[in-house]
Order: sequence, then C-alpha cells, then structure tokens
Amino acid sequence: MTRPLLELHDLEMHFPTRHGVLKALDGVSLTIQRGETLGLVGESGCGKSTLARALIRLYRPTGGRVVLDGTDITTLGDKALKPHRRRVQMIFQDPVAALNGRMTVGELIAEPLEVMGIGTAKSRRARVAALLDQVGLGAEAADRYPHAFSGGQRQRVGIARAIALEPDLVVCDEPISALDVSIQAQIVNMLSELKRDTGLAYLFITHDLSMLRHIADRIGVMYLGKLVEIAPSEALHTAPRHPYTQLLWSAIPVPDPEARRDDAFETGEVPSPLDLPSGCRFRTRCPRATALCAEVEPDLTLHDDGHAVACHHPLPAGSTSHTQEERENA
Amino acid sequence: MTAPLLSLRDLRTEYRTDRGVVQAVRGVELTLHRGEILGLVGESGSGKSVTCMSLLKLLKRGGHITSGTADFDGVDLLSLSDRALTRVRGDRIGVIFQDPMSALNPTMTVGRQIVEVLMQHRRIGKNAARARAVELFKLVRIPSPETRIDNYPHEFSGGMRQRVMIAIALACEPDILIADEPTTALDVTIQRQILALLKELRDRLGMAIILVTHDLGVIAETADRVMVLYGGQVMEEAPVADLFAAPQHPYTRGLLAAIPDPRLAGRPLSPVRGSPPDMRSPPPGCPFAPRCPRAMRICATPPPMYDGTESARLRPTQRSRCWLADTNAPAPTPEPAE
Amino acid sequence: MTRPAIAPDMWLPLDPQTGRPGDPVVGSASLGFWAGVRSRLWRHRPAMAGLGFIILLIVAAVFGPMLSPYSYFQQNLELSNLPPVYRPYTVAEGVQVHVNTSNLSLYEVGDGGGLTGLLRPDGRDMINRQTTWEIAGKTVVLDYGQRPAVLTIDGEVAQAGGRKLNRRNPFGTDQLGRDVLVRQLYGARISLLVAAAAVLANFVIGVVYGGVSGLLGGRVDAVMMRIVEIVATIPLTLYVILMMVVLQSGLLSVVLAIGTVYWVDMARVVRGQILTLKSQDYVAAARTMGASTSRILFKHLLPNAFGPILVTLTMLIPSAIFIESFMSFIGLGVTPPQASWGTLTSEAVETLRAYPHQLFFPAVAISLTMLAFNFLGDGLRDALDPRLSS
Amino acid sequence: MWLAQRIGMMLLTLLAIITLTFALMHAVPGGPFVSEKMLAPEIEAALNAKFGLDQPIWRQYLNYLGGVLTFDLGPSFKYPGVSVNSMIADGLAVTAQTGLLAMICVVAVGVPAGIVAALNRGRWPDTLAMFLASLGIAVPSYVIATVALYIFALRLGWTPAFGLDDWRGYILPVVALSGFWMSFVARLTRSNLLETMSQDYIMTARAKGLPARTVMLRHGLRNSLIPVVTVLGPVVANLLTGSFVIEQIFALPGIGRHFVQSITNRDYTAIMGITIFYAVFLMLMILIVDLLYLWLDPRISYGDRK
Amino acid sequence: AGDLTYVVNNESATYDPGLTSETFAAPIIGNTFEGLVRFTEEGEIEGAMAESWEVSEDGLTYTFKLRDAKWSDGKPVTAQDFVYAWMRVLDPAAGAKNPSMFYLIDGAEAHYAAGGEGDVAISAPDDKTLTFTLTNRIPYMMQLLTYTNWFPVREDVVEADPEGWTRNPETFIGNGPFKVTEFNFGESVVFAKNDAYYGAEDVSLDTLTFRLIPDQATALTAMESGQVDGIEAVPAPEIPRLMAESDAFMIVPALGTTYAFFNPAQAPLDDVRVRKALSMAIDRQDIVDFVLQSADQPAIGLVPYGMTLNGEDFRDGVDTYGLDADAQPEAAAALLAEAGYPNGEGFPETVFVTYTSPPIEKLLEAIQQMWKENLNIDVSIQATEWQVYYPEVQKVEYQIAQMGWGADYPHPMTFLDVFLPDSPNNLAAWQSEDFAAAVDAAKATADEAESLAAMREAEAVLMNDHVILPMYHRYNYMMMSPDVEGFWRSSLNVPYFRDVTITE
Ligand SMILES: Nc1ncnc2c1ncn2[C@@H]1O[C@H](COP(=O)(O)OP(=O)(O)OP(=O)(O)O)[C@@H](O)[C@H]1O
Ligand SMILES: Nc1ncnc2c1ncn2[C@@H]1O[C@H](COP(=O)(O)OP(=O)(O)OP(=O)(O)O)[C@@H](O)[C@H]1O
Ligand SMILES: [Mg+2]
Ligand SMILES: [Mg+2]
Repeated sequence: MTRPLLELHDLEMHFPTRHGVLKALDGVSLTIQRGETLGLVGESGCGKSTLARALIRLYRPTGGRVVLDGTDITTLGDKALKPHRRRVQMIFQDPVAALNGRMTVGELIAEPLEVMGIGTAKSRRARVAALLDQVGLGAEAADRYPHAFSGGQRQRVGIARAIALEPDLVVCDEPISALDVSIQAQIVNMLSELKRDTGLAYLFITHDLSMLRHIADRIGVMYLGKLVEIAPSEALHTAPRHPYTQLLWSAIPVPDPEARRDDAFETGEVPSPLDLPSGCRFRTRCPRATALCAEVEPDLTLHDDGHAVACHHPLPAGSTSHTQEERENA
Repeated sequence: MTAPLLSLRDLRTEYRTDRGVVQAVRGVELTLHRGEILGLVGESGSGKSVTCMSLLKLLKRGGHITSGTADFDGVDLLSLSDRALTRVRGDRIGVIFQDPMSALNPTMTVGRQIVEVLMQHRRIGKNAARARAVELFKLVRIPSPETRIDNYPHEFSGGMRQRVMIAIALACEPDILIADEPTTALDVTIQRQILALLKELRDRLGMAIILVTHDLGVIAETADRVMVLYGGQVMEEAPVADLFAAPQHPYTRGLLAAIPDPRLAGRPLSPVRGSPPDMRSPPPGCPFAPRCPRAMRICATPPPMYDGTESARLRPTQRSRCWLADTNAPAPTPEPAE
Repeated sequence: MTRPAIAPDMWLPLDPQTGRPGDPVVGSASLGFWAGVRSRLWRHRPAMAGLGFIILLIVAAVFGPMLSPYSYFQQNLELSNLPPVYRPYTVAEGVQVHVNTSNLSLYEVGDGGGLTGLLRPDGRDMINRQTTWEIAGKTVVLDYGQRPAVLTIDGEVAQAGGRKLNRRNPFGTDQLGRDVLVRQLYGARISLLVAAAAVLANFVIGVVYGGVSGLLGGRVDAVMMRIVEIVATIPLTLYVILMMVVLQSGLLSVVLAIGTVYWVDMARVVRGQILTLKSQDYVAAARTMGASTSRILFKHLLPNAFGPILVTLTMLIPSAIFIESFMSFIGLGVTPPQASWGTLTSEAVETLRAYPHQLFFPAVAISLTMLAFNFLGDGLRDALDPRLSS
Repeated sequence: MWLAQRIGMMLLTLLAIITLTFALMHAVPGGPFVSEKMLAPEIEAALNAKFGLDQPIWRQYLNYLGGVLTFDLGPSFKYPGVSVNSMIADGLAVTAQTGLLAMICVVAVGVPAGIVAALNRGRWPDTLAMFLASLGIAVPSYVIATVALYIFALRLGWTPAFGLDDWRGYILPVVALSGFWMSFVARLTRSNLLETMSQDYIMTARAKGLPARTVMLRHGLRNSLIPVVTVLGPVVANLLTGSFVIEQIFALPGIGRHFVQSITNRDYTAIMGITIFYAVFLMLMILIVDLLYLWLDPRISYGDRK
Repeated sequence: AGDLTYVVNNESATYDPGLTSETFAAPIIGNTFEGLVRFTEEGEIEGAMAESWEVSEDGLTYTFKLRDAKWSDGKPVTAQDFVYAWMRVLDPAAGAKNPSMFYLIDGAEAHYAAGGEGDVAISAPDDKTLTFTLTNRIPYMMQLLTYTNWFPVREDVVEADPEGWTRNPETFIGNGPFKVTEFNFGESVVFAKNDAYYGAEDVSLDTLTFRLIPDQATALTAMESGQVDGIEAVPAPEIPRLMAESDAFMIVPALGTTYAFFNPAQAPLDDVRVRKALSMAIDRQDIVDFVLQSADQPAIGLVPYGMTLNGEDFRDGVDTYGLDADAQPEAAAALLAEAGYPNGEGFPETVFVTYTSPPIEKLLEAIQQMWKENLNIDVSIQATEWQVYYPEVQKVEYQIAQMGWGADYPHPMTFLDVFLPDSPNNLAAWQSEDFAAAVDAAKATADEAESLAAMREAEAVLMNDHVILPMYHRYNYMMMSPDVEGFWRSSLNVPYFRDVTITE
C-alpha cells in the first residue's frame, strides 16, 4: 500500500470556555489516500468544521498529529507550512465571511495563484475566467464584489478559489448546501472530473447524504468529537452498523411528496460537548445501550465487512436500513 | 377561499451597482394563506433571497424596490415607512437569513440576540425573556441551552448558529415565517426535527411559512405549494404533489432531473446545461430560453403566466410561465435521455 | 384573458446552438479593486472638489510666489499691518486716505485702490490726543481723545466711504509690511510638505507598525505596543531640542522629527482595528493559501481598516502643520523670514485684536485644506468600500 | 495571568521611559540654573553641589530611581521649597477639573454627533456635523481659545478672562480643550458606524423589528467603537495631564503648564516626575483600552497565535 | 481701604530675598520686605529700616542706625537680622544666586570661596546699629542697598525651614507694608496690610492680590473687561492703540538696553569697520516706529536714558559714535567697501543667533532686511531655545548674538560692569585695558562729575570699538486702573503698593 496522503492520529481540539473545556475533537484518527473522497457526516456541532480547520492547521491542535504525505505538520510554523499549504485547500462553510469584501471575485480567485507565484498576471486572468466558467458563474463575474452575489454564487467563488491551485486535497466544508440541485450537480460533476483527471482527494463534509453516496469513496460518521463509524460509501449506505449512523440514515428527506412521513421524529436529547456522557457518547440516545456502554468507551474496531465501528453492540453486518429500502422502491 | 394572508404583486427589485443595474427580481407575484407552507425553489441567483428581503424592505445598499405591492393583513408592506415596519418585522413576520454565520452579531452573546427581540415586541422582563430564550434553544435542539446561551456566535458551529437564527425568527411566534434556506447547515436528524417544529407551529398557530430551499427532499416533505423562480421571475407554481408528479416548465424538469439518484451512484449527475443569465441584461424573452432544450422562436417574446383555467395542459391548480403551456404549442415530445 | 394570436411558425423549435442570446462574457476587461476605487472616487463629487482644491493649492504654492511682484521676505516697514479691505476717507477730489485705528496712522490710497504709502504726520498733540496732517492743502486731524477715533478734515467730521479692496496687497500686509498673500503661498509649500511627510510617516511607519503588531499578536504585540508607549511618553520638547542640537535646523529636521515620533496614534488605531479583523474567516482563508503575513496585512486587513486609517490621517495633517510651527518656535524648523502656515497662524494670534485679518487668512487656508482633505478622505473611504457603492 | 505579565511589562516600560527621559534630559543643553544672567563659575558650582548635580550622572540616576521607588519624586530644582509630588498633586487638582469636563464633552458630544451624522448620512445634520468637525480639527486649540476669549470675555463679557472661579470660567477652557478630540471622535464614530452598518448582522437586527436607533446604538455602535476607544485612552491621559496652551491662555495652574515650564527651566526633577506621572497614567489608560477591546469584541484575545 | 488685583506674568522661582536674582520676585519681596534704604518715586534714596547713616571719609565704612520697626509677627527688626541675612548669602550652601553683589564688602569674596569660612567686615555693635566696610569706594552703594538681596531675613524662621519658609504664609515673615496671607503656587499670592509695619497708618489697601497670568493677551482682556485693576505688561501689538486710547496705560522707564554682541574674534566681524558698517546700516527709528510700534527709544549707546548723576543724565551730550537713529546707508556701504566688501560682495556667511522670542525674531528679520537693502549682505537668523542659546553664546563661538541688559541698580555702572574682562556676562569676551581703567577711575573717585566723565569715557571705548550693536532702550508698558492712586513702579521693575489708595 502506498503512503496515505493524509493521516490524522488521535487528533484533539479542546477549546477553553467559560463553562469548562469544550472537547470539539476528542481523538480522531483517519487516513485519506491519494485520489480518494472521504465523506464526513455527523450531527451539527459534532466537530466536523473543527476537524477541517485543525487539519489544515488553522488551529493548532491541542493533541494528536497531522501527517501530510509523511511530513508531520502538527506544529510547523507559518513559513515551514507554506509549501504544504499549496497541497491542501479548503472550501469554507460560510461563503460570506470567507471572502474578503474588498476584493473582486477575480482577485479573490487569482489570489492563491498569485501567492504561490504561478503564472503571469495575464495568464492568471485567463485561468480565473476558466475557473469561473467551470463553477458556472461566467467570466463577467470577475470584476464584481462578493456582496453582489447570491448565497450560492458566493459559494461557487469559494470553490473556484480552492481548486485554483490544483491541490492534492481539498477540504470541503459543506460546499454545496447553498446551491440549487442543478448547480450542485454541475459542481459535483466538476469535482469528480477533477478527481479523475488530477488524482485530487477530497474530505467532503456535508449533510447531504444522498450526494455523498454519489461521490464519496468512504464515509466517516462523527458524533460529538469522535469518529463512530467509517466504511466504504456503498457499504455504509446499504448497511450502517453504528446505531447513530442508522439514525442518521433514517432521517434523510426524500424528494417525493407521496412518500411524505409526517410521523414525529424523536431521537432524544443531544448531550452537551461540555458535559459528555460517560462511556459511549451515544448511549443516552441509543436504543441498544447497555450497562457496559455507560462504563467503557468503545474503540473504533475494524470489522470484516470493511466497517470500522466504535460500538459495543453494532448492528449486524448486512442489515439494511429501513429508509434505504423505501427509497430504492420509490 | 379565504383572503390570503399575504399577497405580493408585481415585485420588481433592482440593485444599482458600479457595473450596471442588476434586475434581481422582475415581477414576482406570490400569495400566502394562513397555515400554508410555500416552497420557493430555483436556480441560485434567481432572486429568491431578494424577494424575501424585499417583503420587509431589508435590502442592502444599492437595492431599490421599483414596483410592487405586498398586501399583508390589509396594509401594503412595501409602502410602509421603516418605522412602521419595525412593528411588523420580527413580531408578525420573522426572517431566517440565508447566511447564519455572518447574520449574527459577533459581539453579542447569542442569548442576548434572542432576548432582544422578545423584549422589543413582548412586554416582558429580562428574566422572563431569558427563560423563553432557553426554551427556544431547547426547541431548536441546542444542547445544554442554559450555558450555551451565554456564548458568542464564534463559539458555535455553523449549524448551531443557524438554529440560533431560527430561534430568533420564531421567538415572537410570527404570523409569517420567511425561512431562507433555514436548514442548509443542519444534519438530517436535526433538520427533520426543525422541520417538524415548523410544521407543529404551523398547525398550532396557523403560521404561514415561505420556505426557500434547494433541497427538493425538504420541499417534498414539507411544502404545501411550490414556486419555481428563474431569472427573477416565477416560472412555475403548483401544489407540491403536482409539481413533482407533473412538472410543466422545462426548467423545473431540469431541476428534478438533477437530483442524485441513488441507483446511479458514482455516475455523473445531470445538471441543466448552460449558465444562468446575466441579470444586468436579462434575455428579452423567456429567461430560460437560452438554456432550454425545447426553445422555440416564440421564446424570444416574454411568455405569459398560464394557469389551469387557460391551458388544458396544466392541472387546475398549476401555473406555468412557458409558451409550451399554450394550447397551440407543439405537444411535448419525450426528452431524449442524456 | 385573451391572448394575441401567435403565428404558427413561431412554434418552431430553435437550434440550441444559434439560439443563444450572445455570449454573456462580453469582453469586460477585468476591473481590479483599485480601478474600481478610482472610478468610484471619480464620481464622488465632494472628493473630486477636495482633490481639485488640493491640486490647485499645490500649483498655486509652487508657481504663485513666482508670479507675485513681491517676495515672501521683502519688507516695507511703512506699509505694515495693512488690511485687505478698508474704508477710505475722501480728503479732496481724488485724494483718499485710509486710517488705521490700531496704530493711528494714515495711509495714502493709490490709483487702483491700493494702499501705497504712509502719510507722516505734521503734528502730534499728546495731551489732547490728536495727530495732524496737511494733505492736499487741507488740515486733517485724527482725534483719538474720543473713542472711536474721529477724523476731521478742515474741522469737519469726515465719514468713511464704502469698502474698498487693497489692490496692492490683496490679503493685506503683516507686521513688517510683507505681502500676506505671497507669504501664505510660500507657507503652503512648507506646510504641505510637512503634511505630506506626516502622511508618509503614518502610512509607512504607523500603519505598518500597528498592522504587524496587531496581526502577529501575542508577545510581539506586547513588546511593540510597549515601545509605542515609550515613544508616546518621552517628552517631545526635549526630543525636539536634542534634534535641534544634533541636526541642522530646517525642514528636513522637522520631517525627520515628525517621522520618528508622529505615528504612534496611527499605530494604535490600526492595531486595534486589526485585532478585530484578524479573526475573520477571510484571513483564515488567506492563510490556508499560504499567503504571507505581509500579504494578509496589506491585501486583506488594511483595506478593511481604511475607514479609521483615513479619518486618523486627516486629523494628523493639521496637527503636523501645527507641530511644525511648534518646532519652529523652539528653533528646529524653518528659519525667519521663511514662513509656514503654522508660524503664520501663531504669529497672527498675537496680533488678533488689532489685525484680525492676519489670523483670518492662514486659519481659513488651513481649514479649507482640511475640508478638502476630509472630503477626499471620505470619498476615498467610500470608494474603498465596494459595499457602500450604489 | 495575562494581566500579571502585562503589569510586569508596564513596570519595565516605565523603567525604560525613566532611563530614556533621564538621558535625554541630561543630553540637551542647559540646566536648571541658567537664568537671565550668567552665574559666576563658583556660584554655579555651589548650586550644583547643593542639588547633587556635581555627582556623576549614573549616581544621580540611581539616586533618582531610589526616590521613585519610595514614591518621592524629589524637590523642584527651580522652585525651592516646592516638592514635585505637591506640584503634581496641586496641578492635577486644577487640570483634572477641566480635563474631566473636556473628557465628558468629547464622549458626550463627539460620539453622539458621529451617530447623528451617520444616521443622517448625506443630509444636512451630517454635513453640518462633519463641517464643524473638520473645523474643529483644522483650527488649533490656541486659536480657538484666543478668539473665544476675545469674543466672549472681552466683547460680550459673558465669561471671565481667566481662572476657574465661577462656572462660567470653565466654558472656554473646556471647549478649547475638547474641540479637537470631540471633532476627531465624531468623525471616527461616524466613519466606523457607517462601515459597521453595512454588515450582514445589521440586517438581522433590522429584521428583528428593532427601531433604527436601537439597531445603530446596540448593534452598530459597539462594533464601531474600537478605534474610538483606542483614541480615547490616550486622550484621557492627555486631558487629565493638561494642555500647556490652554492653561497658559486661561491662567490655570495645571500640570500641563508646569510640565512645559519645567522643560523650559530644565527643572530636572519636575520633568522626570511629571513624565513618570504621565507615563503611568497613559499606560494604565492603554491597559484599560486593551481590556475594553476584550469586552467590545469577544473574538479578540492576546495570547500568542499558534 | 480697598482690594486690588494686579497681574504678574511670571512665576518667581523663590521669594527668598537673599537668594533670588530674578526680577520676577521683586514685586512680592518689594512689598513685603524693606531694606535699609529705599527709593522714592522720584528715584531719591530715603531711609527705610535705617533711620540715619554715615559713610566714612574714605567712603569705605558705612554705619546705619535702625529705626524701631517690627516684623510682621511683631518681633523687632534688629541689626543682627541684617548680619544674618547677609552672611547667609555668602554661605555657598545656601545657594544664593547673586553673592557676588556682596564681594565689595571686605572679606566677602574670600568667605564665599572658602565655603563660608573667614571674617567678613559686617557687624552689629548693638541691636540698632549696623556697620560694614567695603574694599573699594562704591559710588552707587546706597542704590545697591535697595536691592532685595540686602534685605534682612529672620534667622529663626529661615533656619527652621531653609527651603520651605518662603512658600508658607505662616513663616513668610517680612518687615514691609504687606504680609502674605496665601501662596497659591502657579496662580496667585494674596497679601494683607501688615499692621506691624512702622508706616501702617499710611497703608490704605486691605488686600492685594498678585494674580499670575502668563499670557499677556489674557491679562489685557482681564484688564479691559474690568476683572483686574492692573497688569504688569501689555502685548506689544496693542501698545499703539492703548497708548492712544487708554487712561490706564502707563509707560515706565525700564533702564534696559537691547543690543547684540558682535564677536570681535570671528570673521568678518573681526574688522571694526564691518561692525560699524553693520551698526550704521540699521534704521533704529524705523524699528521703534514700525516694528516695535512703541515708545521705546532708539539706542546708539549702551547706557540707557534715565541714569542721572550729578544732576545730569548720563546720555546728555554724549557722542553718537558715528551712529544715528536713522540709517546711514551710504556711509555704511562705503565703510563696508573699505573693509573689502564693496556692495556686500564676498561678505562671508554670517549667522545672527538669537533666542526664541517672537518679537525679537521680528526685530531681527527687520534688521536682516535692512542689511540686505543697505549693504547687500545676507545674514541668516538662527533662533534657538534660551536654554540652548545661552550656554552656546557663553562659549563665544557665534558671530552675532542677540542680548540685552537691564539695570540691577540705577547707576551706569550696572551696564559698564558687564564688559569688564572678568564678568561672566561679558559674552563677547571683549577685553580692553582702557575700558577697565576708565571703570576703575569712575569707581575710585568720590567726585560725581569726575566719575560720570570716566564712565562716559568707558562707554566711548566700548562703543567706538562697536562691540555691540545697540538697538533700543526699552520701556515697560503696563496698565493700572485710573481709580488707583499713589501707585508707582520703579525703573527696577518693583511695583509699590504702599501708598496706593483707591478712589471711587
Ligand atoms: N447587493 C447586491 N448587489 C448587486 N446584485 C445583487 C446584490 N444582491 C443580490 N444581487 C443579485 O441579485 C440576484 C438575485 O440574488 P438572490 O440573492 O435573490 O438569489 P437567490 O435566489 O437567493 O440565490 P441563492 O440560492 O444562491 O441564495 C443575483 O443575480 C445576484 O447576483
Ligand atoms: N472557537 C471556539 N470556541 C469555543 N467553542 C467552539 C469554537 N469553535 C467551535 N466550537 C465548538 O465546537 C463544537 C464543534 O464545532 P464545529 O464547528 O466543528 O461543528 P460542525 O461539526 O462543523 O457543526 P456544523 O455542521 O453545525 O457546522 C461545537 O460545539 C462548537 O460550539
Ligand atoms: Mg461546521
Ligand atoms: Mg439566496
């Protein structure tokens, strides 16, 4: 096996707050191979963005290691980090805040090229035009300012900027949730193409599970700062093994008014990351929880079917999720 | 049929910029009844957000409403003064903004931002307002609300901020909730809970909701009626079931076709080809014509809005702004599979 | 609703290739940020007025003194403290005099209305407080025993005529009889130079220093800000005296003195602004691109801090002009008979009661210039913020 | 922790200031006994001996530091019988009166004027306020003071020409003192407020149905105050330590006048004493400003970045 | 009866009569203390603490009989108080600024030099008798005794708090017509009539306030708006107007001369012709009329008007040394040509140094222009802060330096002394044996006419060498409400309130 592009070892990110230490990331290990798309899903607030920011070293992790292509970049300084920056780019969750309102879209997209000293001003302009076209904005967008765009349009600027450098890994923090399905499709196609053509890898954070199924090679499921399950995309969709994964899957909305489910969806109280439950974090909401779960925190263990699951009582392999069946029938 | 709670007529909004006038909304009409959930979908940049903002005259600098009336409970919102509007905003009409991250004041605790709206419209004390804020936090599923209420926005995750926005909009139990992509940052479980909450409020209070979203799954599960916007105009309007069952407008069809199909996982998705019009000089006729696989010569002329009473091709409750709805138009041929 | 009939051929399908309404990418040459700023500024009327004024002023300062018949140092003691506007008394047909009630002198009115000469009295009566002149065969008496002083011509009380402009010296003359207008223009050179130096120092040192301090934060910030405190507390006067002893007196020294100490306010303002701005996501985004600290500072943070920077800058300009006059007072600045607006102002303050016009002109000059700078600053600030454009 | 470190650094800074000022003071020509007439060498020697100026400079420096440690700033060289401590205390009593009032004016007029201007952007209140503010910045305080004195004290007789003996005496000095800063603060407030008002969250605040005023004051203002507070910190220190020009013109025996005179007189102990006093004051104000930042913007922290 | 407020412009460093040499202290000390003798308004000497006095034949030994006078706390003034006061000045540890004034007493100089050891010829045979002996005859000894340094002080209060006693009304015990009731540092000094004063029944003012207003324009405003009764000085630009229209305006001879030093050791001023040419080329009358716009008088010599000896003003009939109130451009240009600079050609770079003072700088600008016009030479002006300027000038490395001198006592010698070789104030480092000899001769004789002639001779030596560029003799311009009667101010700048009454 080749060296993975990115390895995270027990990554921890703890924020000190007025109410105690908030463990946004509490020991996450995973790897991303070259040319792979790793999907990351999880409850809102479970630490996905934090993971993304820590791994591209916007935060200095409070524990664990980030290894990029064999180099430990966990504690590198700004200078030493620069050559690695080029290889990992990020699409931010909030397109408004991540775009400097004083720069035109053209300048924004050209900036990474400029920073890395790629091309001449002219060639960069051409590249910007091409990128804008690629994300479906049209080159005339180049001299407008971010504030003059709709939410989805801004997000596309962010995407164009992230892929401008042709990095090895793009960390996408909900890149498509603000886009209409058509543009989503366009972008996703584009990202897949890029991946195919250049061997780009993605860490794809999204809440859109059906989209993930479409593009991800593997999917990791996070819950309260921990990875609870990670498995190849298809396997995870057809047979989730962690109870939380199953819960998540059952909540996917279906674009079919006929299949409307008006049943109340109760999943119990989400625990606070400031005051984590003992043992397994999911036990307070888990239908399968036992006394063991309250005492011992389960480790992520790899099962034969390719699923790595952190659960004392995983669902049996091969069991299909209820909603999935429904969808396939639809 | 009862009188609509809100009826918007011929809304036109433009942005005057250095680089020309952007015609963001070009004659949008909309009616909303009590207890109704109206889904608003459409191309990114088609004017959904601007329509929502125009309703409360909350346009950014450079934005001007050039025509239109919005009859709400007997008053025209668009001709109200800013001062008079303050009594409507936040109280009778709540808004969830699209960008939850920048829409919260970074220097104020999230709790205060909720308490503030309560104290503005409900004559209640600070403590009562705070208690209510905690309650709202619980409703939108923010864990340990009592402590997190004192956090600042930057200490929240994207989804949590979005939920704060929702809590603010719901604080005064408004008659109308304008929800501009309220669940984009939420995972599906919480999204379901939030949508359930909205429906519950609709049922309990008769709240009407304008729900802007790109997630057609959400539309399918939540909306009663759907409007499709493109190029600043309403392209199609129909009850949700009709829309999914028999989409009329070629754009709507393209949209539905772009939804990823689990059976085709791994294969390229099928977006609507072409790029959206430049709204500084929109096409003279149908804005979708340049991208339309079924464009006709007539499409260079602006199509009228057909409705079921006029066109046999439409269901009675359906409306479509497309020449194809005309009875004289050539019959639809099955689209070639891509 | 009836619809107009539609010709059948209109229903023919369109070739998707040719049916496109022109490429939307209509060769819009990429307008960069600065180009946008320029065009927005261009349309900002007050800012343009301000800029126009400043350019005009610079032109006048450079060329004005050359065009004047007087030099900034040329004195005419007899014609000192003359007003720009006066009310003449007519002694006889074609013979007019101007009475300076502050020094009780009479001046001859020339043909064009200029005040051309001092009339020496022919008699002075200190007891009765009267001065007598023989002009054009008439006896003119200034009686200052009463207040205000009264001029009598051949025993009859004379009335002053309507206002007249002093054509010889349109702004009047100063205490040594020098032309105020030329001195004013000459002073503009020095003051504008000082202002430019202050602006430069603040931009080059203040903005960068504050920016670096705020952006790097932590220990670097702590040390840099303590240095600012030191610079701010060392007594300026002592420092200026030391410079005066070490350096040659002159404009260069003033510029140097201003440059070394006159940026701390700016540094602190910028730092404060950077501290809030640096937590924005776009900074994080720039960092992930590997943008250098200086790039983040200059491209991302400072443009967003322009508002306070410009306001601070416009307030620093007049202060610099007055600091120059203070330094000149101590002996570091310009040497007599050179003048700057600052020194003209402080000199004129001393003669305020007797000759208010001497204060009026430099004060108005500085104020107008400041207004111009403020307009320009406001325009620039608006132009720099694309969100504000409409 | 941060605070403790900061205070430690302030003490070091103070030491640096003392050292530099001491060096500067001795580096410039002149001395406390240069007066109208020349002193014979032996008399000068006697005077130097009396005030310890005959000792080596490092000795004088150490002696002085020793005094500072015990909060004794020494006797004035120029005014025998007056201690620098009492000079500062008495001067402060005068200066603080006008200074505080001026401070109140700066805040209570400057900030609201900026707000009003911003609220009425482009309309006459804005134009008027900004015109006045530009004048306030362009016309130096000594001109304002002199002209005002001439008009109000002499021509109209509304105010006394000097002193603080009745309330009318405060008007002109306070106006002259605060004019510049008031104008500056007004402009700064306006500019930042306008900037803040174009942020997205202002839209949220308006969508909540808050009245325009509340939106501006509660949401706009706080986020615009950082530069204003930045400027105000040293202004407090400056106003409360007096302005030479104003105290000179209105004949107020305040610290500002003492300070400038002490430099003119080379009154070594007074120079040092007042500088130290000012430095401590300024550093405290800047510390307060830094603490205010934290309150104004919770995202700010002073830790090292990494 | 009445209250009076008088504005002073400067804070005095100390009010200790023995230690100070400042003119600023004089108004306060002059009204709270009295010496042996004092001036009358007409400038005559009359007894103050001294009832009578005798001078020995050789003019060296003075013996004073004191009157029965009391300190403000009621204790009698004794001859010992004088002895203590004078000996204190001669103790280096006391830090007096002007002990050299006492060097003319036998043994005084040695006493000071020895650190306050050794006999000095001052003694008090009894409580009411004071005697001292001089080393040389001093024609102006009686005038000298009016100077504050010769005033008595009280040993008990001074010793109790040598530094602080003058800052506390309780301990500031004087023997003059007024006593201090308040010291407000930097603001004011308030006096009340001293009931213990021997002439108390003639003192009519109840309270007297000296208000410190550093800014002359403010002071004038206060005066014109009726807030105060008198001001010490008026702003120069206001002089013509006030002179014409104000009843309160007063012109007081100041016994001062404003001049500049030519440094005879620096080219091109090492040539007396150049110095003379420069001096001749300025128009002193124009300066007075237009630049100063005051009643000051053009100066063509060192000693000012108003120094009367033997019933004759020093200046009367004195040579003009080739100078005139008006400029003599042709003669000056000719002289300069003779010196090698025809039409100013080749005139070396010359700097006129001065201290920062706006009126002085104006004056020099006018002179600069006159030289330019009349001689076609360029002289640049360099103004520096006094504290930098003065020590610099002391090094005598300048070319032309602005200076001036005011009398310590109303006698020409106070001016001539400056130019003695050993004078610290001889800033031109000019030395002339003829000059010294003439000064010595003037001091040695008891005959006033002879003395006057010798002094005129000395001035002539100085002036013919054109070591100084005399500009004008200055006056003091002040205001005192016309309601105030009996006020007078001496030419030594002491305002006397002893005889003041206020009429309504
Ligand atoms: N401040 C502005 N200045 C200029 N043009 C603007 C401005 N805001 C929006 N627009 C333009 O108005 C049009 C409509 O924007 P709007 O935000 O309503 O789109 P939207 O339908 O909400 O899209 P999305 O789904 O991407 O949020 C877009 O073409 C956009 O570029
Ligand atoms: N700067 C911070 N200070 C304190 N707490 C923080 C900070 N940033 C994030 N958190 C907390 O860390 C947790 C994880 O946040 P994160 O943004 O990673 O969530 P997320 O998985 O991206 O959620 P979402 O899907 O809603 O964006 C949250 O509880 C959040 O409140
Ligand atoms: Mg997130
Ligand atoms: Mg939108």
